[in-house]
Amino acid sequence: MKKIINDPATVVTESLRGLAAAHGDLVRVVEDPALVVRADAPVAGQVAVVSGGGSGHEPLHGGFVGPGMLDAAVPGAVFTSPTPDAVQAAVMATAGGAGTLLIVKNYTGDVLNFETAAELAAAEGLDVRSVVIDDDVAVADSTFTAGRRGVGGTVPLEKITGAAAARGDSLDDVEAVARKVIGQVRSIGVALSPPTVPHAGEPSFTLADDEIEFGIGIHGEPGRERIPAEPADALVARMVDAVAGDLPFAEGDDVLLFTNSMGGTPQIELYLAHGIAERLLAERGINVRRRLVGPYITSLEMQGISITLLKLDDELTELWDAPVNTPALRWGV
Amino acid sequence: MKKIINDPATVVTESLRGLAAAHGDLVRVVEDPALVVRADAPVAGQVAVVSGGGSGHEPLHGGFVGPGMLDAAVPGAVFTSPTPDAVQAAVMATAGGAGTLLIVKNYTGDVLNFETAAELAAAEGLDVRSVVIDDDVAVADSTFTAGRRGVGGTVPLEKITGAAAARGDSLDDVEAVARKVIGQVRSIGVALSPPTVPHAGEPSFTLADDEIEFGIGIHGEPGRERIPAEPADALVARMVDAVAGDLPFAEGDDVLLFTNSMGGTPQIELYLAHGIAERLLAERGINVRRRLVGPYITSLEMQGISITLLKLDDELTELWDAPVNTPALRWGV
Amino acid sequence: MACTADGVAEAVRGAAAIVADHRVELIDLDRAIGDADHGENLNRGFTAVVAALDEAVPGTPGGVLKTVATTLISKVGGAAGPLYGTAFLRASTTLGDRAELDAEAVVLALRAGLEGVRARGKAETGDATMVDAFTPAVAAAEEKAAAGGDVAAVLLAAADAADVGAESTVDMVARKGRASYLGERSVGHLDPGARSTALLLRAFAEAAR
Amino acid sequence: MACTADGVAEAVRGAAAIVADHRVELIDLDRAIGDADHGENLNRGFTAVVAALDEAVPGTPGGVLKTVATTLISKVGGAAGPLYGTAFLRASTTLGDRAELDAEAVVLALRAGLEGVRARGKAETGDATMVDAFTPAVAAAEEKAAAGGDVAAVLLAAADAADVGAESTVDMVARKGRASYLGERSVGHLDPGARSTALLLRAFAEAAR
Ligand SMILES: Nc1ncnc2c1ncn2[C@@H]1O[C@H](COP(=O)(O)OP(=O)(O)O)[C@@H](O)[C@H]1O
Ligand SMILES: Nc1ncnc2c1ncn2[C@@H]1O[C@H](COP(=O)(O)OP(=O)(O)O)[C@@H](O)[C@H]1O
Ligand SMILES: [Mg+2]
Ligand SMILES: [Mg+2]
Ligand SMILES: [Mg+2]
Ligand SMILES: [Mg+2]
Repeated sequence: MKKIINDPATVVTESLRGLAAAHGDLVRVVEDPALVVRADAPVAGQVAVVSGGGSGHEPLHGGFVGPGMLDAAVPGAVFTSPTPDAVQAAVMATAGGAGTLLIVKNYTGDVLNFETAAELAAAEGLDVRSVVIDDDVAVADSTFTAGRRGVGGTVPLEKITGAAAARGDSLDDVEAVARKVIGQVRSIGVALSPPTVPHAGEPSFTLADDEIEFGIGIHGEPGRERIPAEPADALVARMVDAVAGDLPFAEGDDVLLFTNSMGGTPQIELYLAHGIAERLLAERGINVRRRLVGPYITSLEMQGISITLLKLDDELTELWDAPVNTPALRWGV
Repeated sequence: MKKIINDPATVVTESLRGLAAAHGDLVRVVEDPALVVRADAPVAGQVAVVSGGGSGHEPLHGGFVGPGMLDAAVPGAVFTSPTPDAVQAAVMATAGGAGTLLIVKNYTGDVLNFETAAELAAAEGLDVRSVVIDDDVAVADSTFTAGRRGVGGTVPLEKITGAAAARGDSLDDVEAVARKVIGQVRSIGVALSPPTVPHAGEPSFTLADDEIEFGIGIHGEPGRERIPAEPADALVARMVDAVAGDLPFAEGDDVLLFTNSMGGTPQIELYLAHGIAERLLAERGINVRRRLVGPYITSLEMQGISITLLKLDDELTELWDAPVNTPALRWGV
Repeated sequence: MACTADGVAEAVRGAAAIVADHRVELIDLDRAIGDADHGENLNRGFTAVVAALDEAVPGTPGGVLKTVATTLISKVGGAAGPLYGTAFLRASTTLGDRAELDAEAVVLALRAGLEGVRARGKAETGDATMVDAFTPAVAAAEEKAAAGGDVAAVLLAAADAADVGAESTVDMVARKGRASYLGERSVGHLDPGARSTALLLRAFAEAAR
Repeated sequence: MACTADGVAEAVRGAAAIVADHRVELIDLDRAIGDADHGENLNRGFTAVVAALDEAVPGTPGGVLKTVATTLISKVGGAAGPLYGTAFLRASTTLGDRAELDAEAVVLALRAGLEGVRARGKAETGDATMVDAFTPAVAAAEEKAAAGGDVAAVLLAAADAADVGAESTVDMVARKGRASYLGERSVGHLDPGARSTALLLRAFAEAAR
């Protein structure tokens, strides 16, 4: 393993220091427990939107803290859900009197830790709700699994939910918007190479030179299926089929298309894949109205991409377009 | 080699299609010769700023086309300078009557091809000037080399030069600002892993698990020196020493610190390195007034980082802060 | 060793040592079907537990287990943090302020811990989780206690059964936790949490010898 | 083969074939000390040259070389595009509208091409570039022509000398082009441009046999 780190045990803290140094105008970093909080938190009278999860997915979530998106992010150890006390500290630091919405990705660890945190915060008299995002079509949504994972859909979810809070929606309304997004967002990921977790020191899986993990998650857990490497046209078609066929997205639908790099994918390949996805969706009569392309929810240095589709209506489009000012997403400001 | 491509010969074109689809509001893409042009080009009465070079360094340069930065970018084949006719076409497409400044990175191929293009454009009666950026302290600036390479400094150069053009500066003044930036920007890069050029199909170099290429360029050309892997504190100190010692940057100087990912570096490591660089510069009494952190000038999937320092004065700071609206850099709009 | 607060604290230190020794193994098991952090997470947690016990050892076995619980909950994260945290918390609550534990108390604590894990994680036996090690362990402990076994015998029975139970996860299709995403591909792998449960019980059995 | 427009066009097709055959070799040479594109760039360029000649073969050898020059300039890019482009352009200009080339004309064209490369690239012999293959090739061609050699003999002498010249770059420290960034580390490597120059001259010599 070769990494630009000093010690696996201090990677998260040291990286947060860099984030604080680079974006001190937008965020404040607390080291213990590790938190990234809006510089101007708490925002009085506004619903606080808080998310978090294991580190290693940057810019998710810390890079999305700032006006118009998250009030706080709670980074756990690499690929490890944060603990309840850290989540609770984030809730306390951002409570503006209008309640808090926790955005939780559907992993056993995240759900359990955030659940406990919500209980702790409720015990302090705070109004805390949670939504769980589970947009990964690679996983069967059945009692034979822990349920679908929360993956790429988390990014538009956090953006749109944050925008709803910023426009002054009540906690009920913010929660309703979040649930609407969760109901109509779907994703699929592929990996060409594995990530290497710093404390593990070895790649999380091995792939032959002609193999791809289809239906990969964001934690280096193996994908659902190992397929032979194939040209981009075929691979992206397989991905679009999986995502579009799931909700399903139908002819005439307006969508946000989010083509995401898993971290190590050259941008030239990412845009190439995005172009193919645009073409395939056009062929299906699905209207791509908004798009996001870049490394926004990553798995360390893993090479690969994910494709997320969110069905848009006027409200979601307006909330997507609303100003956002965070380290990783910025427009309208 | 595993890549999300169809055919090495069409990678650049197909990727440009994705760029056009994703950012049609900002840029227009021409396929033959390959060009990325501001959607609203030419901008009458404004100096046009045009850059270009081999592909594989995305978002450089096509991701920097838009109001406040480049009027056009000319992408060559992967790691190969574009040809004069393509550059000339970009000049023609963006000429707004106030002249054109070509931003050229100092590589033999780029210099020769842009030189010829400038001659061709001059023959058409256009006022075309060139500046050559050569900020890489890893290369000795002597007659024993092709001169220092243009690397990370290209990004602030394009931003600041574009801002000067946007505020209505004359060609003389835009060129003067560009030369000022070139005079006071310095960079150094390191690689932990090689890139793989699509048409070559194999990694550009091999590194043992305990080796780092110090003084790497952005084309997979080997670095100046191969050093043993070392902790981030030591590596970043080595980089900061090399850069800060070169101009030199002195106590009390105000600087822009640009910590760049070479493409495949996990963002958690990038911010970690950035934090160390901030600390080391503070220890030297150098004031980091502005910062940029991210993958902005890359070398395909190469893992590694570069550090760029630009000495700031009031003018450069103001131009850096000025609004910019491009696929990859956006603020103030 | 007497099952006083100090004895339990010693057993917990032993567990921390065994977790440290098996950190890499647990990471490797988790890498195969999960996210390669189980050994790291538990080791971080038990390192903190030892630090907490170095500060002060609570006066009762239940108090010690409560320190373990709260420390694991605030230091481990992931799935294992809340699950093991809940197990130790329920065990601690069950024990109340008893000053010393007999075989019956140990069995009560184990049962409470298992019920805590099941309540939190909603896993059944056969889902290829720590429950598959923990469930037969508690059954064996209860049987041994009913047959008059002492604390050492009870814990030894639990550890032995947990080993067998953990091994049984190899042939299972995982239905809970991260391994469940793999479907059939999870077969052939030892569940890391089942393995760590067996290791912890072995540490307690060793301490009680 | 006569050195008419058609003959030169045939020779150029031969050069394109040899470039295609050695594409990977030239990429590999460039990977070692540069950016792994030299073979790709030249192959792209010569493929386009053949396509242009398939459209129409100009009426004179100079016209053919001009097509080669402009096509390479607009298709190759990198350092080699302008350098080889200039070489063919200068050679073309020197030849004017001669209908057929004799040994003296070939020598003039080679000399003009070399001077074009030197003017553009400012490299001296010893800098480890194509100049180190091209310079001895022109000298050998001139010598052979002075001694009364015909076109075939002149080109053969040039090709043989270019081979030796290219080999000589192995021991040099590069001072121009991308390899110069390596300093001493460039020693021990054959310069890709010197190698391609030798290959092109060999193709022309073969065509003239
Ligand atoms: N719902 C559950 N019930 C019981 N145990 C579970 C459940 N989900 C996961 N586990 C256990 O947790 C272990 C994984 O722990 P760990 O790797 O620390 O957490 P994470 O999966 O969050 O990375 C699994 O091996 C399994 O034994
Ligand atoms: N200044 C120069 N003068 C002559 N030849 C040069 C010069 N610079 C580079 N070359 C030649 O060009 C070759 C590299 O060509 P190529 O790989 O196509 O371009 P690039 O270096 O732009 O990738 C080198 O091997 C060398 O022979
Ligand atoms: Mg985990
Ligand atoms: Mg090149
Ligand atoms: Mg795990
Ligand atoms: Mg080259």
